[in-house]
This record gives sequence, C-alpha cells and structure tokens, in this order.
Amino acid sequence: MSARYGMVIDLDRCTGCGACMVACAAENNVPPLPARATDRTGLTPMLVHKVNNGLEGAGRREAFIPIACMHCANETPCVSVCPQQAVEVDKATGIVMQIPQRCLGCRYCMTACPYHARYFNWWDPSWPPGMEKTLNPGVATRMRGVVEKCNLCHARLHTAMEKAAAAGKKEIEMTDYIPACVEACPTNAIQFGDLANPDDPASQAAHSPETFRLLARLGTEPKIYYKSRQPWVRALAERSASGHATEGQHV
Amino acid sequence: MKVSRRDLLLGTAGLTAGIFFTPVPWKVLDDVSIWTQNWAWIPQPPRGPVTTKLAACTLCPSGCSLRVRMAGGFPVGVSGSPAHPLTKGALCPLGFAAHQLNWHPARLQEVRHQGRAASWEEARSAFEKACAEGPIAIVDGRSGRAASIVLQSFAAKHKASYDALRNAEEKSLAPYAKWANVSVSSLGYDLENVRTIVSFGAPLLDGWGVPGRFTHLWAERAAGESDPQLRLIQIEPKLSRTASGAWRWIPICQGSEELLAASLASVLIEEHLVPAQGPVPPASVTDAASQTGLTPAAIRELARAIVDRKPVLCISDGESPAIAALNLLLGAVGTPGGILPKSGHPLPMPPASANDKPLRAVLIDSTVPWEYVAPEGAEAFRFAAWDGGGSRAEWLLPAPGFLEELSDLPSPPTCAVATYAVAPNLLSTSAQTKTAAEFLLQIDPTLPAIDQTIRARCEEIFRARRGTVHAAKPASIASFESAAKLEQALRDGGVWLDDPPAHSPLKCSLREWPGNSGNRAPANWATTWAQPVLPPLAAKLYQESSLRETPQRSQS
Amino acid sequence: MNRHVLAFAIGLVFALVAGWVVFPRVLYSHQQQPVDFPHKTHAAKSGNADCDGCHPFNSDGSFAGIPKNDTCAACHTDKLGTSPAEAKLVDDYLKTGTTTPWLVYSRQPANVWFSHAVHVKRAGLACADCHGALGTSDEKRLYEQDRISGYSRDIWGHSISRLRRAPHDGRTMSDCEDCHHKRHIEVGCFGCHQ
Amino acid sequence: MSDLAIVDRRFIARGEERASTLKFALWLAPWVALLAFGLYAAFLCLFYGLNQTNMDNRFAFGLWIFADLSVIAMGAGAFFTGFLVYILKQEELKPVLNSAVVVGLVCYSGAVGVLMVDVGQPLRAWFTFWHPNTHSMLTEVTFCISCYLIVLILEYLPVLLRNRQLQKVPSFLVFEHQFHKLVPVLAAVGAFLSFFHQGSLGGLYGVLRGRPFAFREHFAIWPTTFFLFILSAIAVGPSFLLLVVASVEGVTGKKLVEESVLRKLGFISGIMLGVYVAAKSVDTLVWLNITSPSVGFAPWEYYAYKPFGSAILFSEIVLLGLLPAFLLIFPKTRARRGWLLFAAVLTCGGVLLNRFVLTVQTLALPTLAFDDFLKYIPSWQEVATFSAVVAYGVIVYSLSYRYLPLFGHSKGEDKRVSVG
Repeated sequence: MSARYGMVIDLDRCTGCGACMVACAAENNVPPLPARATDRTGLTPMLVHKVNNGLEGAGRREAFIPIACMHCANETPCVSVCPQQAVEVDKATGIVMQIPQRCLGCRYCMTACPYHARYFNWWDPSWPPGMEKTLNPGVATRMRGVVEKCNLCHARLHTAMEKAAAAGKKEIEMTDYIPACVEACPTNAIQFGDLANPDDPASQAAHSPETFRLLARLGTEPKIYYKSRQPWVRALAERSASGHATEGQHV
Repeated sequence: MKVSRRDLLLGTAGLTAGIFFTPVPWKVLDDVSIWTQNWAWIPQPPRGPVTTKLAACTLCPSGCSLRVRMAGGFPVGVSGSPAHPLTKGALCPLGFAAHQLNWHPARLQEVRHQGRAASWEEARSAFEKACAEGPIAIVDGRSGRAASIVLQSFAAKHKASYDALRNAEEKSLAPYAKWANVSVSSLGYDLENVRTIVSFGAPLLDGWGVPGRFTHLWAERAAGESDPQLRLIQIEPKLSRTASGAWRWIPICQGSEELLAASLASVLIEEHLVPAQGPVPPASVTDAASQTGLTPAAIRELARAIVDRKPVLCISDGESPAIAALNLLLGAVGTPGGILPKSGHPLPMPPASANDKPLRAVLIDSTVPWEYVAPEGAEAFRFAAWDGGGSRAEWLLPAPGFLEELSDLPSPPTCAVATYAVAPNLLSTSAQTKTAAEFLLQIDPTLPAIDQTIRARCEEIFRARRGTVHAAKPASIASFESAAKLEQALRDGGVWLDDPPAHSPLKCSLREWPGNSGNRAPANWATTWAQPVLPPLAAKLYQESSLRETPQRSQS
Repeated sequence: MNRHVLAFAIGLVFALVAGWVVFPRVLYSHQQQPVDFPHKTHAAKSGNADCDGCHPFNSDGSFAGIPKNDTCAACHTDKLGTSPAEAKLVDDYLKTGTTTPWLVYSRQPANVWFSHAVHVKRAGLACADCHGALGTSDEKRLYEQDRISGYSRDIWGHSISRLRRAPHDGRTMSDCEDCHHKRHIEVGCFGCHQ
Repeated sequence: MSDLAIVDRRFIARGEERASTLKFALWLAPWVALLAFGLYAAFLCLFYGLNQTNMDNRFAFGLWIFADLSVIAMGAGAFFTGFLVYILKQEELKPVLNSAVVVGLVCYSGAVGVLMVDVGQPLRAWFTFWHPNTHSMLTEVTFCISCYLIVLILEYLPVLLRNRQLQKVPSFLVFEHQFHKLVPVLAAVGAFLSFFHQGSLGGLYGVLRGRPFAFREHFAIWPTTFFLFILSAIAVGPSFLLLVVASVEGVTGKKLVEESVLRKLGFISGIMLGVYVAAKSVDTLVWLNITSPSVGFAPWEYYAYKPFGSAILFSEIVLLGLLPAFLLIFPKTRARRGWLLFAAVLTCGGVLLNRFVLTVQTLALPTLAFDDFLKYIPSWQEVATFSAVVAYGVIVYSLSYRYLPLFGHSKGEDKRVSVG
C-alpha cells in the first residue's frame, strides 16, 4: 500500500476563526511562547493568513488562507537541502516529515521552503506549572534549536495503524485518521484523504478542475489543494509573487 | 630513574593516541547527543492508555458537547462531539485548548480578601453578616441552570434581589419578550428555515450563538455562492469576518442601524412590499440616507432585496426595538424561519427585581463576565476560577475550573428548540474551590441541591415523553424505561433535544414605532474574553499570528 | 630512543585500560528494582505461563506494559508468603496505593513510537524474540542507567563495543533497522518516531 | 627591560626588529577586549538559545551566514596563492605565501567557529558526518571545509615550526624539513577541496527552487552560482591578501614585499574578476529573461522594494565589478599604489555585496502573493559574535607576524643548525 495523503481547502468556507490553529497546537504539543514571541518567531504549524482584495470602501473583501506544510511531492525543496537526513518524504504516505531529534538547527530547509511552513524553536518549550500534565501522549515535545512543521498529525496515523494491527488488518480505516485541523474546522472547509485513491472523495475533489495550488509553477507538486469561487481569491492565491495585495500585518 | 619532561610529553602522546582506540570519545559523543534529545528540563507527555469521555463545555451558555481524551487522569485533548444536534461537532477556538485552563497562571488558588489571602470561614461569616444587614443582590451570568435555582431560591428566602445578566444574543430577543410578555429564554431564532438574514452588525460568523450552528448553515447554503440559498446581508460599518462572508455587505455610518431599519420599513410599506400593519415608522428615506451614508436608491434597492426571498429575518447586535419592529413588519415573528417560542418547558424566570435602596453587598456568580462592575459601595463577593483582572471585588472566591463542576445546561440563547444537557465533572475539584451555589448551600442546606434539581428536571423531561437524546446514536425519550436511565444517559454526555415546536403563535402588540435604543454590546469570544484568561494556546492567535486584532479589553 | 617508545607505550596502555575497563563501570549507575520480582516463580504459581496474562493488550490495541498495582493485588490482597520482597510490595505499595516505581529495562525515549500490536499481532514476533529469557528466569537483574544519556543499558547493549553481543542485547535505532532490513520491512523515520 | 619583554624577545627571530613589547601589548589590548566581548555574546547564544539573535522564521539566515560566506571568500587567497606558487610555479608570489596561509587559517577557523554558534544544536552537528545527505550542498560544504581546515593547519605547521624557540627542538627541525616536501601536495589537495566548497557555498542558494530570486539554471548537478562563487572567490582572494599585506606594511611602517608582488596579485585578481563579471552578466541575463519568468516571477518585482532597488544590481556588476577589473588589468592604474589598493577595496566590496544580496535579499523578498518584504536588523549578540572573528583574526595574524617569518626568510635562518 502506498497512500498520498493530502487536503483540499475550500477558502470560501473559511471564516478565519482560528480553531484549526489552536487544535493543531494542542494536538502536537506546541508550547505557548514567551511574551517576546511574535508572528515571525512563533510556532504555528497551521497558520491562517488574512488577505484582502486591495480595494477600499464597499468593494473591499477579506478572505482567509490556511497554510500548513504543503507536503510537496516533486523535488521537495526542504528534503534535498538537509545535510543530515532530518527531513524525508515518507514512501508509504507521501508525508514530508521532520525529525527534530536528528535536526541540527541549521535552518537551511526554512530558507528553502517557499511557503514559510517551517518553524524554528527559538526557545526551549515550557508550560505554566502543572500544564505539562495535559500534553498529548502521542507526540514528543521538541527542544530548542530545531525545526518543526506540520506532519499531518502523524501521531493519529500511528494510533490508527496500531488499531488496525490489533484487529489483524493491514490497511487503516480513514475514519480513524483525521488530522486535528480537519476535525476542528467548524465549517468543514478542509477535506482530507488519500489523493492516490481515486475512490477517496478528497482525491476526487482535489483533481477536479476548480482546485488550484499555491506557487504551482515552481513545480514542487504540493499536496494541499485550494478552491474558491471568488475570482480575486483565485487570482491572489495563484499569482506567484507580489507584496502589494496584502495588509502590512506581517511586519 | 628520573622522569624527564620529554618522557611525560611522550607519555601524554601515547595516552592521547590510545584513547581513540577505546570507546570513550565515541560513546561520550553519542551519549551527549542523546542527552540533547532528552533534556531533563523539557517536559514530556504522560505515558499510558488514552480513554475518551464525553463532557460538555461550561465556558459559555452554548454548552457544546466535548469529546475529552484523558490520560493519567488528566485531559490531554478536546474536540467537539458530532453527536450534538446543534454544534454537530464544532467548537470555538477556545474550546480546543480549554483543557489547559485549569493550570492557567491566572487561576485563583485561594480565597482573597482585599488582595490578601483569607479563608472560606471568613468569607462565609462576612457574607452572613452582610445578609443580616441587607439589602444584598445575587448576580447570575447564566440563568436557568440548576445552580441558578439555588441562587434564586436563596435570594427569595433571604429577601435578596436576583439579577440575571443577559448576553448580546439574549438582549436581541428582549423586545419580542417584552411585547409578547414571555421570558427571553423561551424565544429563539429558527435559522434552519430562513432564506434571507439581515444582520445589523451581529457577528453571525464570528462567535455568535452556538458554535457551528449558523456557520454550518452558512457553509452549506451560502459560502462563496453568487446566488446562495441562504442570503446573508450584513449591515455594519466595518468589514468584519461576517461582512466578508456575507452575500452583501452594506457599510453604513456608526450607530445608524436603527434609522436604516426604520427607513427600510417605510420603503416596504410605501412600495407595498409587505402587508401594511402596525405603526408607521417616522423615518424618511432621504434623511436616513444622509445619516447612514447610503443613497436613497441604495436603501430602496436594499428593501427590495430583503423581501426578494422569504422567509426573511433581521438580527440585531444587542437589544434594538426598532430592528425588532422591522421583523414584526416582515412577519418574521412567530412564523417558521423567524422568531419562535420554544415549545417544551421554558424554565421559570422571575423578573430582575430592581432595588432602590443602596446595596450592602452583592454576590457575583462565576458565570458573570469580568466586564460586570459591582454597584458603588456594595461589598462584592466575586466567584471566579480565573482572575480576569477584576481585583476591584472585595472578595475573590476560587470557583471550580474547566470540567471540575457538575452542572447542567438549559437551552442555549438563540436556539428555537429546547435542549437539556448535563456537564459532568470529569476532574476532582481541589478542596480550595467552591461554586457560589455550594457556598450558599452550606449557609442554607434547605436549598435544592444541584444533583436533586438535575434529577427533578430529568424526571420532568421523562414524564413529558417528548424529544430525543442525542448520544453515539440518537434515542427517543420513549425508548428510556426510567428517568434514572435518562439521567445516566445525559450524565454520559447525551444531549436532549425537544421535538420541533408545534407552532404556538407569538402575539406581539406594538403601538408606535420604537425610538433609538443606542445600546449595543459586542458579543463574540474574541472581544468579550478578558485576555489574561485565554487558554495559552488560543492566545497564540493574537500573539504569534496576525489573524486577530487583540481585543480592546486586553489593556485592563 | 627505546626509552621514548617505553614512555609512549605506557601512556598507550594506560589509555586502553582506562577506556575499556574503567569507563564502562563509571558510565552506568546501578539501581535495584523497588521489589524483587521472580518471573519464573510467578508464572508457575499464578498458573498463566503466557506473558499476556499480566502484560495484556488494551481494547484499543495499545499495550498495557508493566502491570498496575491492581494486577498484583489480584493475588497479593494480603501477604501470601514470608518473603521480604512481597512484604514490601504489599505494605509499601498495594496498601498505600502508591504505584510501584518499576524500572523498565527496555524503556524507549518519548520520541520513539513502538507498537507491540504491530510487532506481535501483525508480524507475529514472540515476546522472547526481543526480551529474551526475561520472563522465564528468576534472576534479579540490576537496572543500569547511562549517566549521560539517561537510557537504560539495555538500549545500548551490555557489550560496550557492541561487538559480539548476545542475541537480545541492544535496542538502539540501528538494532531496529537491522531487524527490519533482515525482514525486508521498509519504514521511514516516522514509522518509529513521534 | 622587564622579564616579560626578555621572554618576548627570545621568541622573535634573530635580526628581525619588531615593535617594543609594550607597544605590541597596547596594540593587542583592544582586540583582545573585543574578542572577549564577542565570546561572551556567543556564550549567551549557546546558553539561552538563538532567541538572543534577531533572526526569525522568515529570516532564518542572518548576519552570521553572510559573514561566513564573505570570510570564506576572502580566505580563498590561501588556496589560490598556494595553487599559483606550487602548481603553476609562479615563484615570485612565494613571499606572500605564508601570510596567505595565516589569512586562510584565520578566515576558515573563524567561519567554522561562528557556524557552531549559528546552528541550534551544535552538539549534534557531527550527525552530518554520520548520516550525510549526499544531495545537500551543505553536506559538501561541511565535509570540504572541515577537511580544508585540517589542510590549512598542516600548511601552517611548518611556518609555526620556524619559530626561533621551536627550532631548538631537533626533531621539529627534521620534521619541518621533511614536511616541506609535502607542502605542494597539500597545496594541490587544498586547491581541490576549496574549489568544491567555494562552489557549494554558491550552490546553497542556486538550488533553492522555492526562492526564484536565488534559483539558477543547472549544469550537470550544479547551479551556475556554484561556478560564479568559485570565480568570485579566486578573484577576491588575491585582492584581500594584497590589502592585508599593504595594511601590515602600513601598520609596521616596513616594506615587506616587492611592489611587483602586490601588482602581480592585483593583476591576477583583475583578470579573474573580469572573467567573473562576464560570467555573472550572462548568468544574470539568463535568469532575468528565462529562469525567473518561467516560474511566474516577474524580475522587476524583486527590485520594487527599497532599499534593494536595481541600483544594487548595477553596483554589483559595474561599480564593484567592471570598474575594479579595469583598474587592476590596465597597467597604468595598477602601477599606482593608490589605484591598486582602491581597486582591491572595490573588488572585496563587490564580492561582499554579492554575498549580502544572496543571503539577505533572497530571504527579504516575498514568495507568496500575500506575504511581505521583511526587514531584519541583527541583535548586538550577533554583531559582537561576528566582530569576535575579526578580533581573533587580527590577534592571530599579529602574533604570527611577530614571532614567525611570514615574509621571506629571516637572516637568522642559515645559522639555525648551529643553534640549539
């Protein structure tokens, strides 16, 4: 079996509530950071960007673009650059994964990622006293000085695999493997599934003509697909580069 | 023989050469790296099996069902329970990290009197003294709970006044309640059958009402469609999240909503778009135009758009009689797809008794938001699990935290069908914490205890033989053989949902068009939560991303 | 000249001795189990010779691991014999309700995901294939802990050079890899890391 | 004369006259202070983590990587001069060879030092040798630089052993004489290694297909930046060496080498720079017109953000490329010491600018349609750590100059057999 897990995100359905970001952080034991941390030094494996159509007045519209690791399938930029094989595309699942215990923190992969979906642990993780009791058993905490990113809630895949093995099955039930952000979305804007399986609804949605991918022309074949019926959102997301269409919020 | 300097030199050379042929450098190098992978000062998650329990969230009146993953006796993950008939598994962003709240640095650990540590005994005697001297008031942020019954009946017995605060959603229903002379909590919006919603600044897509209820409808019937089944018209000065997701966004000048409502009404009557009934609004389109910043043509166009697809429903942000009057005119009151009275058993709701004499003391339940300011000169007994920055209160009394209190959840505001659920206490409370109800029960043991009330209500529902309990799979009340079984089902996380209302029409009589009320309250979690009490991971939304503007209140 | 060789040789020998003999003794700290537990005796007396009598799988497929107190209490409601070990177990742990702080020889760090279900139920390995004769001997083993890495010595294996190791000795990543290669099983990093 | 001064004298080669001990101490003092300060900053970064810096998730590389790239380029003089002298038999460059070695040693060891502070988990850095990813340019860099550092140390050894006191040890003398036979081999090995890691350093950016500003066409497995970095490195190496020698002459007020040697360095530098600029121009044109547009990035957008306007491209290629190349090649200007030094300075500036653009501008530019052009100002810890490398360089060089025969053979040399 060789799955290719991916997502289709309906940007029209995203209200920018942020539930996916919080659920992701809780599932993956992402620590709350010191007060000095900003949107540039934060740890947000799932990050929702707020964008607008650049107009003022009644014509102005805003939209929200959730961005996690795109799990690029071709020439995966972060994999080839890592000097010590801390990044790898998993053969069985197509998940691009980061092994913090192997990582030496050179951050070369971060410069290589066009989606800025990789995050560096600038601080040692710490929780208010007692809160470590609420950490998710499936996921090891990271240490300072290493890179981390979305791994499609791999811990949940482990649980599903164990369940399947215990039941004597080789394949997992897709209902047992749903990433935290997908589960959390209050409008079901995120479809998750095995893009290699033609019967999978997510795969059908992904390969339908109205989907598009960010920076597709770089040729890295990302496995996170987007769709939107609003022309300006498509135009913005599909256009490769230009800083003009955004609010100066990231600085 | 004498060891020369050169011998030592060569000896050291031999030593250095030799050491590389032993495990020492290699094993140490390896172990040191392993050490960096398991630094002792970095906490690691607990080991051991993970069990899943159903519970309910008590952070707000919505009472969402939770699936709580537990390990080592502590919650390690929270997600919504798809079984819940209203939320369908949705939660607000706070919910997903709520299991960490009990360890929040702002958690109240001990009784505090004027900022100094005190004991429950002192608090109790101080309160009894205040009761004796009187008059006192008891403030409840979420009426209708079993705990509220305790507060109410205590107030009744000890000649105290009982004030039930209302959130913005409930306030928006207040006018109909007044005109029809029913209780606010017995009214709700029949969103499922609406085809056009005119929102006057209500944050429908941003924390309004029950999480997931409207957003699901919107996502299924409206999102991104150029001609949606469900038309959402957002009338709001600024481009809010709701405005962005709306079918039409009508930006108008701050505070001119009610005038616009009036002028819309006059257009509707003038152009015979609705059967003329009730009082005629005084507003003229032209001066409405001047004040709202819209053109007269735009207002007329809007009026036509509103009635293009019926049923239509107007929703105000907070209490607004003018907008309620517009609903009356549109026939959206007491009809499907409008404002409906809950069938089933609206819980008794005494009117907030106004007290003219200056208050001696006021007891504030932990459900009261931190924005509430105790009356001048009254000794405040403030129950709270977390210190939201309101150290103004004389007494800070530590209340149970998340999942630490057995409570029940009557129908959430804006819900048109009665529901009932029980929030079990999955975590044992520390000896230091008490709910306001427990506190009063100790003073007066004759009050109805929480679990008694819960049992009584379950029996009531059981006797009425209406509705369904939504758990793993839904079960009609008829299928339960005893009230005790029903209670157990609810304690295990089931949610009782009444059958759809048999339309008991809502009689609202209105003599003249109401004037501007002006008052309007922001209502979504992003602005009403005092920031120090956000779950640390939810605070990331503000701190580590530019997704949300920090709430104005966070300065306090 | 040969005097120089001698000086060099002395240094060399000194290094070798220190590295091969002294170092391993210094590197590991030695700890006793809280209670001596003779597996063989228990297997015989309790009547369930199979491991999963006391080390079962949970309903969700996860492995229960070291038994909790209630498993012991099932038989040791009160002292059955006269052994001081049992007395300690009953008085200090079962009666007081404090979980017995067993030292786990093959404990892996938090970043490792090892599924017993996958290895036992799917791959059909026997417990002894990895744990050796642990379950069938009454030997009271010391628990040795690496002072630097904090790992149990069983992870690295008892031969400090890792050459000429006993069959079940060693549970490092390369040991896992070797076994997987032998069986032509390909798992990526996240097959075993979490 | 104080005892210290006496000891100090003993180590200075006979017949060489050097500044008084006091004067030398005064010269070193500020550099030592700077070094100590820098080491303190480095300690902060190692102990508290990289939150001490102003780098962030978007600016994952900062001042340090820029410094490393530049310093290593400057150090290229070492391998290239060795290459010229021993392989191409350019004997007249021999006088500056030793100081080339010292410069190289300083630059490379300094760069490695900073790198160890820059990575988040230095104690795990050795994994690169144990689990190398052969596809990564960084692996190539790591291997080559560490090997070449060893080569440099070996090359430095004979120079070190020429110290007056060390020469008293006969076995050292023997060793040094034997070792000399090995030096050409080392030079060859060094040249080989350097070609690769200088190139790979450029490759670091050329392979970033996610960063169309840096991504370049590939020849075989290498992007063009690989070759451009080699060219620019060997172009700037001699210029930097020239500046070092000139400034030493300035500081000591002595004529250390023939003017012809400096001119020769300048000329070589000029030629290589010319080649580099030509190649760079072609590369830039291809990139602007083919590579970048093909992935949907209109090149003008790169230069739409101030202060990184197209002026930066112009100065990189013309002002700091073509111009110095001309000044160095054209005999009349080369003959004038003033012009020679000025041109050398421009050359160094050009390569520095090139490294800056690749490191900083690449990261500052947005890739997604909705993210922004970013600013980054290094924290004092970063600046201090970097300046420690400079201080370290000056100190090592000064000591080497004082106690070792860096320039030509000291008069004391022929007597040395009778000594000791």
